[in-house]
Amino acid sequence: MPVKTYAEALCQSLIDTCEAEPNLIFIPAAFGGLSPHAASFRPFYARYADRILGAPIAEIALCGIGVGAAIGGLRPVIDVLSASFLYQGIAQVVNEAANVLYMTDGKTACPVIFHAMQGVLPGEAAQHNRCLSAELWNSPGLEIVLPASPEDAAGLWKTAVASPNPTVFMDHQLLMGLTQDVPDHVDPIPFGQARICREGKDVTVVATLAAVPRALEAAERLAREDGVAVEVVDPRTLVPFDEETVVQSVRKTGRAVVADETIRSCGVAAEIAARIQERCWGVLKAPVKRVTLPDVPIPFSRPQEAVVWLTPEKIAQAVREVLAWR
Amino acid sequence: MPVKTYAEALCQSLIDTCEAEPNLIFIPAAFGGLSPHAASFRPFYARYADRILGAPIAEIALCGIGVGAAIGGLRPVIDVLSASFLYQGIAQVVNEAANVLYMTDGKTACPVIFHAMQGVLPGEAAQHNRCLSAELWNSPGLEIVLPASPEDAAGLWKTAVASPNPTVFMDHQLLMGLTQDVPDHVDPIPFGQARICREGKDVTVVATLAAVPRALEAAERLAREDGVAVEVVDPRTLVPFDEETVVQSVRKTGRAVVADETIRSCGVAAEIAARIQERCWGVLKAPVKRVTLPDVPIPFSRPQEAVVWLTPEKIAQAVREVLAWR
Amino acid sequence: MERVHELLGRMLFMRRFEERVIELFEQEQFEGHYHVYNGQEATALGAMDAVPRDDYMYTTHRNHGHLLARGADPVALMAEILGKANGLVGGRGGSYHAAWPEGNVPVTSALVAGNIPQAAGTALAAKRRGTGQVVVCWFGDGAVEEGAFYETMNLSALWKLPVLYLCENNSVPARYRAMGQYPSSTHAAPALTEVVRPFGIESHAVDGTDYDAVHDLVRQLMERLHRGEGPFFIEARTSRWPGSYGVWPQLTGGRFQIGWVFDPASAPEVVREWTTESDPIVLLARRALERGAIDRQGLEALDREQSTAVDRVVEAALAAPDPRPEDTFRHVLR
Amino acid sequence: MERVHELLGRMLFMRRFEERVIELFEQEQFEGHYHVYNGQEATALGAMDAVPRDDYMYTTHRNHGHLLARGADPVALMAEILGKANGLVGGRGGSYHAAWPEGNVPVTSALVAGNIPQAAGTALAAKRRGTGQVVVCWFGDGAVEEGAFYETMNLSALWKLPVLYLCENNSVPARYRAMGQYPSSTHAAPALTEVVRPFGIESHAVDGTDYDAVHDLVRQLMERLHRGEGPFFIEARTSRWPGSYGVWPQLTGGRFQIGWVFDPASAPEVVREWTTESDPIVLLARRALERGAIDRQGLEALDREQSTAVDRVVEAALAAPDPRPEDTFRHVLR
Ligand SMILES: Cc1ncc(C[n+]2csc(CCOP(=O)(O)OP(=O)(O)O)c2C)c(N)n1
Ligand SMILES: Cc1ncc(C[n+]2csc(CCOP(=O)(O)OP(=O)(O)O)c2C)c(N)n1
Ligand SMILES: [Mg+2]
Ligand SMILES: [Mg+2]
Repeated sequence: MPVKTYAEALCQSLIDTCEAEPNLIFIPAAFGGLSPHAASFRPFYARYADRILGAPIAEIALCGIGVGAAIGGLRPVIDVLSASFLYQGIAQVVNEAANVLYMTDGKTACPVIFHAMQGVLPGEAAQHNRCLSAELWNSPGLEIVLPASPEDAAGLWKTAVASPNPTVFMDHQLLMGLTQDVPDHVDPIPFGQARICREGKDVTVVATLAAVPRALEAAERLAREDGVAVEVVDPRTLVPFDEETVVQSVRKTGRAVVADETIRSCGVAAEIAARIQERCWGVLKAPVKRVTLPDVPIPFSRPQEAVVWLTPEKIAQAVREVLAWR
Repeated sequence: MPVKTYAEALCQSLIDTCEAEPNLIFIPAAFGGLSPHAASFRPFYARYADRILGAPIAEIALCGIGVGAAIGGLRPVIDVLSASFLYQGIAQVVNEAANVLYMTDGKTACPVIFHAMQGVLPGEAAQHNRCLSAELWNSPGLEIVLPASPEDAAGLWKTAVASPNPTVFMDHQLLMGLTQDVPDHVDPIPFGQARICREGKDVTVVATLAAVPRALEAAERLAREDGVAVEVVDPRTLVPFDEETVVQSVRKTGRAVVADETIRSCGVAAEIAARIQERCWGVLKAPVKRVTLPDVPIPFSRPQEAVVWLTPEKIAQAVREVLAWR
Repeated sequence: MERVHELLGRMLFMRRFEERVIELFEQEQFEGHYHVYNGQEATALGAMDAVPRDDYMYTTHRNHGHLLARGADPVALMAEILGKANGLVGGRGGSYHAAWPEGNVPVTSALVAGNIPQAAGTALAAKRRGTGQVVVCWFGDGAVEEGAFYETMNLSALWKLPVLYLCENNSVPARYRAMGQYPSSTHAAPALTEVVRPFGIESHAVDGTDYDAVHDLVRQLMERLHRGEGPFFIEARTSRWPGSYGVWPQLTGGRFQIGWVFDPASAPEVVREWTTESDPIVLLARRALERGAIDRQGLEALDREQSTAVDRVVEAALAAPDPRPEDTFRHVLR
Repeated sequence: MERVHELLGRMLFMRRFEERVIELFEQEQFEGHYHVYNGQEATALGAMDAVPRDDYMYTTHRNHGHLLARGADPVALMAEILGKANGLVGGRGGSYHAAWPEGNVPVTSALVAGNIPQAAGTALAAKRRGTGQVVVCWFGDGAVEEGAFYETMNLSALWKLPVLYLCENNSVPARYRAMGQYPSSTHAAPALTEVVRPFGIESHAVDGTDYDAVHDLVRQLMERLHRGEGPFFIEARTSRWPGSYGVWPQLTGGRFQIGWVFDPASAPEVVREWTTESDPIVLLARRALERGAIDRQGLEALDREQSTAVDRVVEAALAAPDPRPEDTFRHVLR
């Protein structure tokens, strides 16, 4: 199997889905964002230029056009570039797209895909670093996809395109260069199936998106330095959420850490922690610990940015803390 | 002390603050919303018509004008009517107002108040019933005020007007008729001080806004029917959050239920539950239970609406469940 | 004669329908906010009679008239307003979100301007897929205050989308309805027709109380849209029904009396001026009477007929079954 | 002669400043996205020289030139870009959010059109409080695609707010700069000056490479704003510097060479056309040379002087202290 970057695997999946789905269009398309790996998407741009509509900076209209185009039979991908800009058009996402199927009693489907890059990037400061997973999860009616590996990006993308539901697909600029052996054509990966990225018996780390490789790094280090076996579970989609896999893992290990890049209060980790303590009561040997961004806007300067950054060290530290409980 | 409705107490506080703060203006003002108690605000409208600016339906501009007007030395209240409409202008709230002080290293203050009525109302269906507390709490830099009683409405309003920070003040249409003995002029109530609405030793119910009277009703019933002593704690402000009072109460009772009208996943109750289990590990005798809206858009029809509605019965049921754990 | 007779009948049906909606609300047969179409009947009928059934329609919070004019089953609409299982959208939406997916009214947003980009998106889909369909998008004058409107105008013009933007300005004082300009307290433009011009969108004003004027204009523009021209913008001007002044609709002045057509002075003062100058039913009936196209007896019979028809609609809707609580969690996702 | 000499010096300072910013980024002295002001120097200087210091200014992601023209300390600006403790806003904002609260540049949003309603709000405050201040609000042509812009234009016109909306259209091909109309791929209007007219907002276009033209226009409008007129809209047209075509700024063609003024053919091909037709420094220098207001030697000396000044700024900024990690949680709330 060829080694591919996340960007390359996703690019191939874009091509595959364009091939299979003539109604798939992109308004606009900015895969890879500012990353050097944006260049890896050139084969897609070259081959499917006719599927890409250039667009003004008009997030409300674009998100709403996605809703209407999906209703009208297209499979539109609305690319808002950075998740931060989704705030501009969010009414159309959380209060329109999310409600269409429900408000019509199942009669009108709205299979739009909202695409954004999410996650904290160096030097991007307060306004461009917003992570919206939690806001979206708080809005029933949306599927939320957070692919953390090349194969997941490719396989989940295929499922997103095939999905009859509004789907928010958020990749991460810092994952674009991640490599993995990936088959030339990846099979669709069903939503709602967590991936056990690493098995372990001592503690479960539930991690999403950029926190996944950082959790794996922490696990590696903890195995080496502390002889601790960490199980890393990536839910891959928040909606639907594979609670069973998470719960089973925690039932096995008895301890849990949740690592996710949204802001702490009412963030993704709060929800997962709340569910774990609800479902795993009695087997839990320690409180569920969260590793998140703190409740602070992201500062620009490096020394202050380093304080808020979600690092493997912080994950390892949290693991050590939950292990310290007897 | 005169008996006043929530609307009357808040109206008096609006008048008091206009009196004291000549820079306080309202863009526009729609206190009481569609409630019959909207009429109770007439004394305010009559007396301070010159402080109220009629405005087009333009939530983005209005929220942004609030930011700029606050920077320019006014104390603007931006009234978006229903919290649901805040989505239209939310970029200016969570990604502009919230960041001003931080991004300027403390140099520029932005004392804007965003006012909205929040909470589920009968027959308002999916789009008009959105509760945004969680989205806002997930955005550091905002104060969030949820007054649940006439006196709290009046006292917290005064603190909001005096606050140097951007503040989201959300009252609730269904609370407008609530009555209480309230002094003619209420003192400011500091942010970050929870109110113990009812003392009890068996279980703590943390409740916000419309869930507070419902929790009190549940507590009453549980006392009568089950002989159970429920302590009801209202944090009153989410930011700042009075974690100590909540933690102390749960340390005393050993059991906790959180009742809040935001949607379940990543909602306010998720955050409070996550914090309680983090802070009260060891003393907790049962998992923290959440009573929230389920992960579903609000249906219009009465029988389906009744399924999702946050009721005293559901709170009582949750209390019984946490008490069933040994 | 046939035509004006039929038309008056349809307008009276709408009026009686809305009166019953207000009464049903006051009888607590349903809860929640709602909006009635009184005074705009000629606009919806004039427009919808010119819009092929295959084309899409997007409506708003004030949708009853649009749906009736489009041909939706009145029982299903009333049942939706009452939150019944056989409502247009299963009681899920109520008055706010009444829609008719089977009739190409896919979904109804009740957020001001929420439907505007959606209409553009559906038009984009029709255009790219070559279905030949066009889209009619209703909204109120308030929507022209929202940024969503302008963003969508720009995109519609850039992409030449086949949409008819149908703005119902229901706040125009009677004397300004046929003129070029009028003052508005919430829009700086001298007339809403002006705001789309910089985008190169062709823009028309029409008296929304005049069925024929609306119909002719919409028919022409629909033909041109089907030929690939567009988008187009229409401002249909009507004057606010006094019962729609407050935050809740009110049967101000009581139910409409057909006698007001003949003796405007008999109308209660609160609605007299509006009835005389702005009620499309009165205006049309008077023209028909003048022309001899109908007589008082005929008009009264017509009104009785329509009132009875509406009574039957209400009966059927009230008798309809409620949605099942156990279905509450269906259709969050497919 | 004095004046053009000084003006050329200030433009060269800005140019050299931005070149060093690009180099510092490439040397990994700072991270994150950033935007440079090359090619728009005459606009900021022309405008800011006409704006009293007491008035407010709101800028954007492309703020370096605005801040320098406003008179912000270049060391503090460079320190901000580098994220230093003595940066204009303590290193909290970086290039995106550089602001100068002490100089009435209260805060900088880097979201397209984010600052537009804020400027209106500050103008409302000044007007209601009677401070006599007016507000200048910079934004790019992209902001005219956002709904926030239109909502704010409507409110500004309704409330007659004292704001000068200064739209820098930096995407106009050279030959269209002085003409009425030009094509844009992302706006349907034949010219951006048109879009505010329906709101009754007075609108002007100006060649943004021409200091005097910008200065005269802004001066006139500022006077009128201070007399209570307004709001006003200006479209300042410049042509995109080739180094700003990509997503990251690039020193395309290398550092600007003063020799290109005298021998345009010596400029690398990638910047030659732009240098000849659109670089405000070259255009001004050539006019000054023709008039004999400066000579080659003088120009070269000026450039060396400014380059050295910028070198000193960079040195000072690089030597500045970092913000303290323990202050990270300060100023979330007051
Ligand atoms: C985004 C948004 N803001 C505010 C509201 C509240 N609201 C409902 S109807 C209405 C007035 C709409 O006026 P217009 O568009 O002229 O329609 P009309 O009711 O006159 O038919 C408002 C402000 C809303 N539904 N959506
Ligand atoms: C709301 C929002 N959407 C998208 C972006 C990403 N973005 C940054 S600069 C830019 C282009 C802005 O163009 P223009 O306003 O003409 O300014 P210029 O960069 O040309 O000076 C875009 C789309 C953003 N910052 N904010
Ligand atoms: Mg209207
Ligand atoms: Mg530009």
